[in-house]
Order: sequence, then structure tokens, then C-alpha cells
Amino acid sequence: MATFSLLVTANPHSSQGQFSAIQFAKTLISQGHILKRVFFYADGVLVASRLNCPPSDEYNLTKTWAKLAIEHDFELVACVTVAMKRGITNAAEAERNALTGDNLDPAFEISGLGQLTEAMLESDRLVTFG
Amino acid sequence: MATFSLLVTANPHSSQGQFSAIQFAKTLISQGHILKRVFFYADGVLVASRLNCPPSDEYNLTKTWAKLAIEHDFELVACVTVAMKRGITNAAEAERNALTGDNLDPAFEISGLGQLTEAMLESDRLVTFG
Amino acid sequence: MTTLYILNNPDLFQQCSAVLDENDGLLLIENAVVLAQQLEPKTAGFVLEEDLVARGLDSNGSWGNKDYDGFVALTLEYDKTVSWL
Amino acid sequence: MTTLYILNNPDLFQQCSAVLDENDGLLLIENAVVLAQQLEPKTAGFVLEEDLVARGLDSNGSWGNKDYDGFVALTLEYDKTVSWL
Amino acid sequence: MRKRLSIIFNKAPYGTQSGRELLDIALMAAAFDMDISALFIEDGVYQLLDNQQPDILHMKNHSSTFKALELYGIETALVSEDALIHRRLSQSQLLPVAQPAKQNELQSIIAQSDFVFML
Amino acid sequence: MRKRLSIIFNKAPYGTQSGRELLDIALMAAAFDMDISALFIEDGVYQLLDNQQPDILHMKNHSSTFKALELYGIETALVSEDALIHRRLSQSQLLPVAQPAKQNELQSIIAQSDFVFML
Repeated sequence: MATFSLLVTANPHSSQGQFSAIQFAKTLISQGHILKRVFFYADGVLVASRLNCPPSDEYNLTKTWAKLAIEHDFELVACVTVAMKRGITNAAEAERNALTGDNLDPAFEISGLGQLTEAMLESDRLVTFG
Repeated sequence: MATFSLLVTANPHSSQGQFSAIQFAKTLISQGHILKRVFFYADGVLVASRLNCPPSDEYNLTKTWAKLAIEHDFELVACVTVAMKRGITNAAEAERNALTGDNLDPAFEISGLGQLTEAMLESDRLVTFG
Repeated sequence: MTTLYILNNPDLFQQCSAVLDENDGLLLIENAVVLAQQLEPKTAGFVLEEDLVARGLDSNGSWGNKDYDGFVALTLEYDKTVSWL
Repeated sequence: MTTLYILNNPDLFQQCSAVLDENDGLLLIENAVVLAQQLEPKTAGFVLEEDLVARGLDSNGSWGNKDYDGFVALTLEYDKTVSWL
Repeated sequence: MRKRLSIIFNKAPYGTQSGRELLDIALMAAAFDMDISALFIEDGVYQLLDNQQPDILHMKNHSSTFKALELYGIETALVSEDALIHRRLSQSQLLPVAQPAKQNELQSIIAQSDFVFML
Repeated sequence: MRKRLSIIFNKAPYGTQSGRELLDIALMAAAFDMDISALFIEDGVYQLLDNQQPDILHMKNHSSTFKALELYGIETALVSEDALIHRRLSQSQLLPVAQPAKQNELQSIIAQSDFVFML
């Protein structure tokens, strides 16, 4: 039994990487391994918006990550610097930056790059999906 | 004197295309040409979020488009289908889709792909920045 | 240490191949699976079966087919993974 | 009709070159400006000066330097533009 | 005179959304009665493979729309012979919606177009 | 034992944000006292060109951070000799922060790393 963390940098709207990451996450969990944390960086953070609204007959990546994380107790962390730049913000950061509104899905948290480094040090494997 | 429209599909956060499109727009206007419409499609629509918050010493593409469009009276139109999928929504679309919040910058409007076709037919040149 | 390279962009195959050591493996995923019909692997070469099936493709037989269960197992057989972007 | 191809991705140079007719032009912008140091144009070839300067680069002289004023003018000299993505 | 539009598919499906989002542009322009050509070159020929099953990865299958191109009023659909040969693909593996074309035919269509889109 | 991390730069600057966002990962990992190598290969060697002026296009210049790599605790910075030759670039055109390295030296660094990032 191994502990995994994932680094997801793939754009959820124009590439396949987030689909691949979810499939990989489901599979490792089904094999009895542990998923500690999924860290979203670069365009990967775009999946953390609760306003993402694909057509109703299509897969909702944001809700799929949220459901999976709650069921299997792992963390969904978006890097704060790249998230703010990309218009992904929680209420606290919105207020600090005088933005009118927020859009972070409640299953995700915003934090620093240190959470990636920690995931590297505390997991047996880190796999990147870009 | 010619009439231009631009099609902008470039991701504003991870590529240079929107910087190039703005520079091109400024230049054609300074030469006395007319800019009719900038149509945002694919990842290009991400620039239409008023929550985009780059570090304060960096160029804010959303505000730059907004200022330019107001000064020179051209339209900023984001394609509705790809915008909703990407979490870019105005209040009306948010309500229709039961989303909790909206983020469209007031200088932009959301409309259909027909606005691209119309721009093609009513401009002397359409230049794409992807 | 041995490395499993994971390639998803067919345009970067030459770049990625240039750094492969003889004990390293290469797994083709996403749009890079099209290469499994066109090329031979230089070292241990694998292709993600679900991504082939999604596109209506088969491997040419010289790449080892791995499903997602095999993908997870591969990441543990090698000492680390490098996603070539 | 004549076409001005606009290329911003150096990895797609071969693809784009394969469709160029002799009366067409090719303008290198963004990261594709690095090609202006390495290659010769097949037909009329241009490179965007601001993108060279931004990267600390020069053209090798066989590509015509165009600033943004020249870029806008080029799009009017050719019958249409194709951004090769 | 009707304006001519070419849409160039040069990427395999699903790894990027470009195929699907280009297709939407083609369908919209067809509704405006433009004269539209769909050109499949390089890895774009994989867009036409028969028997795609992206649903196993929860992705939407857009290949059925290619079967309906003519229905939507898109009468010209060409696939690069060179691209097929280079990829060891035969016409029989593809949806029967595009005619094989040589490089100079493809170039000629592009040359005659008023607008050309890629993504 | 200190964990070893390699960051591989393989794209020219400004056309994508990858150089800058990779650099941020390197700086953060250095603060955690990892043993970090920055490797410049393929078009990534252009990241090191002297005299970059992206500010003329309103883009942020991140090349000054490369000058401070050592200061941040990143002691190994290698640039591919093959990549320079292929691009007709000489070491003198680059910021004096990276040592030229042969392909097998670069491969050896990657092989010895616990983690490798690209973007």
C-alpha cells in the first residue's frame, strides 16, 4: 500500500489531463492505495470554480473532484498565487483584494506552494497531469 | 481605412496571445483603421472575468481590454457556450443555470457564435490570436 | 534510479526520447497514443489502453498495452515518474 | 488569393510550411520568433520585431523585420490571414 | 457572392477540445449560408476514425457530428492522403464522410477561402 | 537525506507562462531545503538570454530571478550544449548563471532526482 499525491496543471476546459487525473485517482484508491492530496497549479486551478457549468449531459470535473475527495478523504488544494491571477478566489481573498464576488467551490481550498512541497515529502509517489 | 475584427482564442493566463491581440488592436486604431468587434472563443473567454487579479505590478488584461473598448467604441463579445463551460457567466445566465454568483466584467457581453459570423461578413479583415 | 516518462503530446516525442536511459520506461497517454501505431519504442514502451479505445485505435504490438490498473502499477515499479510537457 | 500565415508556435513550423504557396507570406510572432535565427524562409518571411526584442534576440537577416505597424500593414497587403495553431 | 470558409483540423481528438470547438464554428457558419470546407490534415485525420469510444473516459463523443456534416450543409470534406499514409491509416478505417485529397488540392481550397480557422 | 528536485525548462519565455511558474516551484522547494537543479534544454535555453525586454509588450520580466538562483540556494544550473549549438547560440549571449552540460550529464542529473517537474 502506497501513498500518492497528484500535481494537476492541465487546463480542465481545453485538454484531457484532468479527466486522466481523476481516472488515475479512482484507480489507485480502488487498488487500496492512499491519495493524500491533489495540488492544482498553473491552469489546473481553473477546475476549482463552482461557476464551471458544462452542458448538463457532460461530465462536471469540479463536482467529480469534490465528490471523490469527500468520499475518500483527500485534500483538493489550489495554489493561491496562480489562482488569484486566474480569477479563482474565495471570499476572504476577494475581500482582501477588493474583488466583487468569489467563485471557489467549497470542496477546494486555496493555499501556498508549500503544500506541494509537503506533498512531495510525505508521499511515496507524486504523479503530474499536465 | 479598413474595418477589422479580431478572434481571440488565446488563454490569457498561460500564453501571450491576448497581449499580442491588444497590441495589434492599439496599433490598427492608431493608424486610423476601425476595430468593430473582438470575439472571444475557446480559452480566450477567460479574460472576461472581473475576478482576474494579477499581481498589482503586472498588466491587467481584463481592465486593459475594457478601457480600450470604451475609449474606441468597439465590442467585446464572449461566446456563451464556451464561456459557461469555463465558469464565465453574467447574472442572467447564472440565474438560469442555478449558479451561485457571477463574474462577467461589465465591459464584456456574452452572446452566440453568430456574432463571430457577423463580424466575418462585416469586416475587411479578421485576424485570429490563439 | 529508474524513471517512467509519461508523454501526452505527440509533438514532443523526439524531445522526450532524447533523455531516455536504457532502464527507463515510456508510457504514451492521451493524444500521444497515436504514436503507438507509427513508431517502435527505444526502451520499455507502454501505451494506455483506455486512450487507444477512446480514439478507435489499436497498438501496433511493440508497445505494451496497460489499462489504468497497469498505469498505477507502473508508477510504483519505477522509482519515479516524469510527465514530459 | 494570397495568404499571410501567422505562426506563434515553433513546434508547428514544418506543418505550416507544408501548405505555403509561393505567393504566400509567413510572419513569425511570439515564441516562433526564435526560428528567425535558425532557419531561412521558403517564401516571403517576416518576423515581429517587438517579440524579438522582448526575448533579447536578433533576426539572421533573411527574415524581414516588421514592427506592429508593419504587422497591421501586412494583414492588409495580403488578401487574408491564417493563424496556424 | 457566398463567402468561403475553411476549417482545418490538425490535432487528434480528446487530448484537446479544439476539434469539437472548431466543429461548432463550422456548424454556425453553415447556418449563415457560407460555403464551408472541412480539411483534415496531420493528426487531425484521427478525428475521423470510426469506432471512437471516449465515453469510457467520461468524455463527450463528438465524432457523430462529423457523420452529419452534409446534413448541416457542409459539402466539402477532404482528408489528406499524405497524412493517412504517414500514419499507416487506410480510408476504410475512417467514417465515410471525407474524400481523400492530395496536398495541392488542400492548398487550393485554402487559397480560395475568404476565412480559415484553426484552434 | 535531502530530497533532490530537478526543474526542466524546455520552452522559450513569454509565449507561455511555464518558465515563470516553474521558477516559482524551484524557489519554494529551495526554501524547504531541497537539493535543486535547474536544467535548460531545447528552446528552454532562450530563458537565459541576456537583455530580455518583455516590458515593451507589458509582460513581466522574470529573467532577473535567474540571476539570483544561487542566492536562493539553487546551486546547480545546467544548460544543454547541444541545444545551444543547434540554435547557433553561444554561452556569451546568456546570463552567466548556468554551466554548459553534455546530454549524458543532464540525463545523469535527471536519473538521480527524486522529483522532476516540467510545465
